[in-house]
Amino acid sequence: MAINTKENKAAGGSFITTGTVLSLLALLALASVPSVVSSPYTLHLMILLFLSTIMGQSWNLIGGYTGQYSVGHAAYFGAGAYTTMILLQHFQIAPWYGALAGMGVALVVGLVVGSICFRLRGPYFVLASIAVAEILRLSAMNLKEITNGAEGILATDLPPFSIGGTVITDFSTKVPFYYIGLGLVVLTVVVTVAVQHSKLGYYFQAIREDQDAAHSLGINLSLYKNLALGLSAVLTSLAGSFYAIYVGFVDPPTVLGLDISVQIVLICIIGGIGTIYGPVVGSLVLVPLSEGLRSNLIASAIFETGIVSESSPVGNFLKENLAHAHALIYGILVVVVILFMPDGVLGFAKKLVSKRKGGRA
Amino acid sequence: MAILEIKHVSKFFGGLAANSDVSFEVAQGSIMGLIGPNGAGKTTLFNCITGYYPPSRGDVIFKGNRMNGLQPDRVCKLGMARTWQKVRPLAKMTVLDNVMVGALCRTSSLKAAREIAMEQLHVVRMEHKAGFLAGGLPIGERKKLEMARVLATTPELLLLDEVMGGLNQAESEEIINLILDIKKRGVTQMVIEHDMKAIMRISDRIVVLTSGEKLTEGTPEEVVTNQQVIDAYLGESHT
Amino acid sequence: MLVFSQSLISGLLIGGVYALIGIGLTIIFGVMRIINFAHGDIMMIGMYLTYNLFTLAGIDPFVSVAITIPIMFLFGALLQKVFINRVLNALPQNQILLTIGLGLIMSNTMMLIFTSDYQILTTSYSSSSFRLFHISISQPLAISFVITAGITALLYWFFMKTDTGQAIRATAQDRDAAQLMGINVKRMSIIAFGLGSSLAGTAGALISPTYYIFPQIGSTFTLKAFVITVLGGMGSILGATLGGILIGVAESMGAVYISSGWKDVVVFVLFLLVLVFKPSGLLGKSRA
Amino acid sequence: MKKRFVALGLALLMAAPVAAFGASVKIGVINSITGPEAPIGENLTNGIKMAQEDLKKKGVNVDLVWEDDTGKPQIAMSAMEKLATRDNVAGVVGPYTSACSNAVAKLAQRYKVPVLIPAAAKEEITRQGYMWVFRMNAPADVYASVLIDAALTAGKPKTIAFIYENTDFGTSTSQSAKAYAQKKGIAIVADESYSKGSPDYRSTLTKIKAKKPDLVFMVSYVADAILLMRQAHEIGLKPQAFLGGGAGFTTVQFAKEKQISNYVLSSTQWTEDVSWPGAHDFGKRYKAKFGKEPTYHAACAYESMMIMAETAAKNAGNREKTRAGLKAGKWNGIMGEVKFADYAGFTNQNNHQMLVEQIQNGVYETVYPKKWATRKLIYPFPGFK
Repeated sequence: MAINTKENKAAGGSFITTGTVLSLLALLALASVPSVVSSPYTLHLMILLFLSTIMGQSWNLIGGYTGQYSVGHAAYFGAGAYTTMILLQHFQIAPWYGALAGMGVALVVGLVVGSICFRLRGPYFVLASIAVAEILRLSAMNLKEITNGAEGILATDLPPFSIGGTVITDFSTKVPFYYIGLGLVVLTVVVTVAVQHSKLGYYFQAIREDQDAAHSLGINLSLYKNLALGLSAVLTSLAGSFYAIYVGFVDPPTVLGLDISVQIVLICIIGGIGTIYGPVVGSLVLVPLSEGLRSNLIASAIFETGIVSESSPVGNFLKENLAHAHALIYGILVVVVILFMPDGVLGFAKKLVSKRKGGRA
Repeated sequence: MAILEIKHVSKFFGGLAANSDVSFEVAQGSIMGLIGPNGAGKTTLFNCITGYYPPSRGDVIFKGNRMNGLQPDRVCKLGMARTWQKVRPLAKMTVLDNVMVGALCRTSSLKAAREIAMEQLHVVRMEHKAGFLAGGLPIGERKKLEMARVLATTPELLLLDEVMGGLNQAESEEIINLILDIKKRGVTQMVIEHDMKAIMRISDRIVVLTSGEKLTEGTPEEVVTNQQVIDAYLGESHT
Repeated sequence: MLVFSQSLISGLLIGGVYALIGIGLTIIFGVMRIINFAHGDIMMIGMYLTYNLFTLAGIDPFVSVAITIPIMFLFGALLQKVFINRVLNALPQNQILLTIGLGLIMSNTMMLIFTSDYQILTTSYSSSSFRLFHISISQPLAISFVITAGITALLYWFFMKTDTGQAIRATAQDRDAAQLMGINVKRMSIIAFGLGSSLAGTAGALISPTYYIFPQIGSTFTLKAFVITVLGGMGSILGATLGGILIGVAESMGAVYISSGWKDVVVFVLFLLVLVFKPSGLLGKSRA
Repeated sequence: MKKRFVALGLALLMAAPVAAFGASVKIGVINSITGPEAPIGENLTNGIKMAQEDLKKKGVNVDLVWEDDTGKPQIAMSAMEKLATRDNVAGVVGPYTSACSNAVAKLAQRYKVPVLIPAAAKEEITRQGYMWVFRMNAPADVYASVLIDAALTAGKPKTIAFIYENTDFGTSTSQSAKAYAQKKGIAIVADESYSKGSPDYRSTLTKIKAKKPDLVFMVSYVADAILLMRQAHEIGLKPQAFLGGGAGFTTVQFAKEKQISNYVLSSTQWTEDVSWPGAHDFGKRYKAKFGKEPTYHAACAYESMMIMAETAAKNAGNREKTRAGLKAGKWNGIMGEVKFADYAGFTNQNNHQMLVEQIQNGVYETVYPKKWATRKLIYPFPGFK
C-alpha cells in the first residue's frame, strides 16, 4: 500500500493520481472564484489565505523538510517587502522588478544567516535566527535615509501592468491581487513538490532526521542546508513583496517583527509540518479563525444559531469579550494543538481516519 | 596492497589522549577486526578515519590519498562508509527512502537510486519492509537497514561499528553471513565488535587497542594466544 | 568622565535585574533543554502580583518579594506539571511553540482582567537617588541590586550544598544518567521550572517601583533573557549573572557612545559573535 | 451573479431612506482593541461608547459595528473591506494608528465610504487628496510647533535637546519639531531616539545633561514619560522647560506624579478645563462612567462619532450625502470648532487648535494659547521639589 503510493508519486507525471486530479480541480475552482464572487471582502480574505499559505509553504522547505527551525523568517519577508517598496518609492521601479530584486536581497541575507547559524544546532540555531531578524528590524528602524525609519514607506498608486503596450490591469480591484496570490501559491506548491520528488527532497529530509547520519552518507551539510534556506528565503521574500504591494505600506514592526516570524512557524505547525498540505490546512484554520474572532463573526454566528440569545447575560458577555479574547483563544489553540495533535491538524485527521478504518498503519 | 594506512594517529581531547600513535594497514579485500575493552578508543579511531574528527597527529591514507581534515561527506564520496554504534535510522522516512539517501551519493536520478536501494534491500532481505517507516523497526532490522544504507553508497571500504550489538543469536548469525557476503563482493571491511567468537570467525587480521594505544596486531589465532591481550581483557574482568 | 561613570553605574544596576531574569531562564534551559518563550510573560505576572499587593494590600514591593517568590514558584511548578512535562520528548519546535502559546494565554488573560492600561507603581522612593562622587544612584535600583546579590548567593548555596540542588545539577548534566542514578527527573524538572519562574517573577517585582506594567511587556524581556543566557553559557548560573550585567552595561554604554537607536543592535551583534565564536557562552563548558 | 449583487446593493440603497431619522444608522468603528496599541485604543472605545449614549438621547440610534485591527494595517484592511462591502455601513470612525489609517484611507477612497479618523497623527494621511477621508485631530507637526511657540512667548531659549521614542509618531513629531526649532533659530544640541519599554534612560539623559540644553523636547506615547521624568530627576537634569509631545505626558497618571511632573509643558488636542462647549461636562461624565480621566483620544473619538453619526443619520445613511454633509458642515462641541477644510496641501483636515497645558500642583492647566488659557505659564522651570 505504502509502496504503491510512493511509486506513483515518484514517477511524477507518468501516473496521474487522484491527488493530482483533485489539486487541478481545486485550482480550477479557485481560478474561477473572482468571476463568481464579487464581494471584495471575500476576495480579501482569500488573498490573506493565499498570503498565509505562501508564507507557510516557504518556511516548510527549511523548517518542515530540512528540520532547521528558523524563527527569523520575518527577515526574508521584510527583505522582500522593503526592497520592493524602496525601489518603487525612491526609483519608481515597478514592483515586479522590485520583487525580483527582493529575492536577491533575501538570498544574500539567507546566505549570511546560513554562514552564521548553520554552525549551530537546535535551540542555538533558533535563537541565532531570531537575532538576525531583530538586527534587520532595528536597522530598518535606524537607517532613516533608506527605509524612512519608523515612519515606514507608503506606496503611491501602482503603475499599471502592461505587456507590449496593452494594459493588462491597473490594480483598481482585488482581482489582479487575487490571481497574483493564487499564482504564488501554485509556484510555492510546485517548487515544494519538485523538491520533494528530487534528490534535494531526500537530502533535506535526511538532514532533518539525523545530521550526523546524513553527513556520513555523503551529504554536504552546509551546501544542502544553505540550498534549503536560500530557496525558502527567496519564496518568503516573494510573499513579502506581495504583501507590500497589496497593503501599500511597510514599517519595521509589521514586516520585520518577531510576531511575523512566529506566525509563519505557526501556520506549518498547526497544519502539519513537512507536508505539502500542512501549510494549506494551517492557513485554512488560522485565517478564518482569527478573522471570525476579530470581527465578532463567530459571536454573531452563535447568536444566529440560537444557542445563546444576544440579549442574555452570556450573550452580552460573548459580544463584549470574544473579540477582545481572540489572541487568548489563539494561544489556547496553539497549546491544544501542540499537546494533543503534535503532528498538526492534518496529522491528527489522518490518525482519526486510519483509526476508523481499523488501525491500518 | 593496503587500501587504508593508519600512520601514527593520535587524538587528544583537552589533555586526554583517546588515541595515541596508532599505526596499522588494512589490506584490500580483507576484513580487519578492531577489538579492545570499553573506552579503548575504537569508536574515536573510526571517527578520525571517517572525518568526524581530524586526527591531532598522524595521517589517515586511503587509496594513497591523505584524508586528514576531509569532511565526512567527502570521505563517503571517496568510497569509505561507516555505520554507527547506536543506529541512526532516518526515522520519519521509509526504509526504501533511507537506503535511497545512501544511493543518491552516486547518482542524481531517483529512478537509478531506487533500483540500487531495492538491490541492497534484497541483499539484507528486507524488500518486504521497503514501505515501512524506519523509526518503527525492531533493533535487528534497524541494524540491517543501516548496513543496506551504507552499502548503497557503494563503498570500497566499510567501517562497521558493533553491528551485532544487542542482537540475538539468529540475528547475529545473519549479520555474520552478510559480512562474509560483502567480503565476497570485494569490499574491504573494518569491524568493531565485542562478540569475540564472531570477530574471530570473520576477521583476517585483528588490531587490539587498549587505552588508546595499539597493543598488538595479528591473525585471530595470534591475537587469541597473546598473553598481553588476555591480561588486558581479564583486567577488565571479561565482558 | 562623569557621563562614562554615570552610565557604567546605571548599566550595572539594571544589569542586576537582567541577571535575575537570565538566571531563571538558564536554570530552566539547563535542566530541560527547553527555550522558554513565556519567560517574559511569567515575569509580567510577577509584576502584576507585586502591583496588586501594593495597591490593594499596601505591601511595599521589596517586602512583597517574600510573597511573590513562593507564589511564582507554585505557578511555575504547575505550568511544568500540567504542560511542559508532556512535551519533554517532543520536537524542539513544538516545545518552543507550546511556550509561545502559554505566553499568549498569560498576557491575554491579564489583559482581560486588568485591561491593557499601563499601570504605574509609585512608592515614596520611586524617583529618589543618592550621590556618590557626583554620580547619582537610583535608590530603588540599588536596593534591588542588593536583593539580587543576596538571591544569587542563596541560589549558589542551594545548588552546591543541598541534596536537591545537586540532584538538579546532575539532571542538567545528563538526564538519562541522573534517571539511572535514581533521581526523580520529573520532580527535578518541576522544581527547576518553579525556581526559574520565581526568579523571573522576582525580577518583575524588583523592577516594578522604577518601571511600569502592562500585559504585553513580556516579549522585550524574553528576548533579553535569551541573549543573557547564551552570552553567559546556557545552564550556567554564574554565566547568566555575568551576562545580565554585561548586557546592562552594553546597553547603557551603547546608548551614550553609539546612539540609543542602535544600542539594541549592539546587544544582538554581541550575541551572534558569542554564538559563532564561543557557542558554549563566556562561562559555559563546551557542549558534548 | 454580479448583477444580482448590484441589484442587492441598489435595493439596500433604496431601502435606506425608509429607515431614516429616528431609526438606526449603521456606523463602523475600527480600533486597536487588542495588540500593542490596545492601551490607547481603549480610550477611543470609551469615547465612542459615550457618544453612542449621547446620540441615543438626541434620538439618533447608532448601530455600531466594532472591528479590531490589532494594530496591523492588513487587518485594518480586512475590517474596512468587511464594513464597506458586507456590513454596508454609512461611514466609519477610526482607525487609531497612523499605519492602519493609511491603509484604510485608500480603501475608503476605493469603496466611497466616508471615514473620519479621530486621532492618527501622520500628516500624509490627509495629504493625498482623498475626498472620502476626514480627520478630526491636528497632525503631527502641530504637536511640535504649538509647544515651541509657547516656550518662545514665555522666554528666550537658545538650545534644544530631543529625546523621542522610535515609533512612527515619535520620529515624525520630532522631525517636524526639529525643522520648526531651526526655523525659529533654536540650536539642536542633542537628538536621541529610544525604543519604548526599555527600563533605563539614565545614560541617554546624562548625555543630554552634559549638553546643557535650554529646552528638552520629549515625545513619548506611553508610560515612558514617567520613567523619563523620574530619571531626569534622578540625574538632576534642569533645563528652562521640559516639553512633552504626545499622550505619555497628558495622562492623569503622569500628573499625579507631582514630584516629577510639575511644570512640564505638553501639547494636547484637548483638555478638560478648556472652554469649548461641553468639554468640562464630558470629562465629568466620563470619569463617572469609566472611573478614570479621559484622554484627548477619548474626546477626539467621542466628537468624531457624534459628527459622523449625526451627519449619517441626517442623510439617511447615504454615503455620498454623508460625505457632502461632512464636507459642508460646521460644528462646535467638546473639540471646539470643527470644520473639514482644504489648506496647506491637506484635504478634509480639521484645522484644529492644539493646546499647551502645564501641570501645576498635580493638575493640568491650559496655559497656551492665551485665548483658551486658564492659568499663566510658569517659565523657566523652577526645579524639582
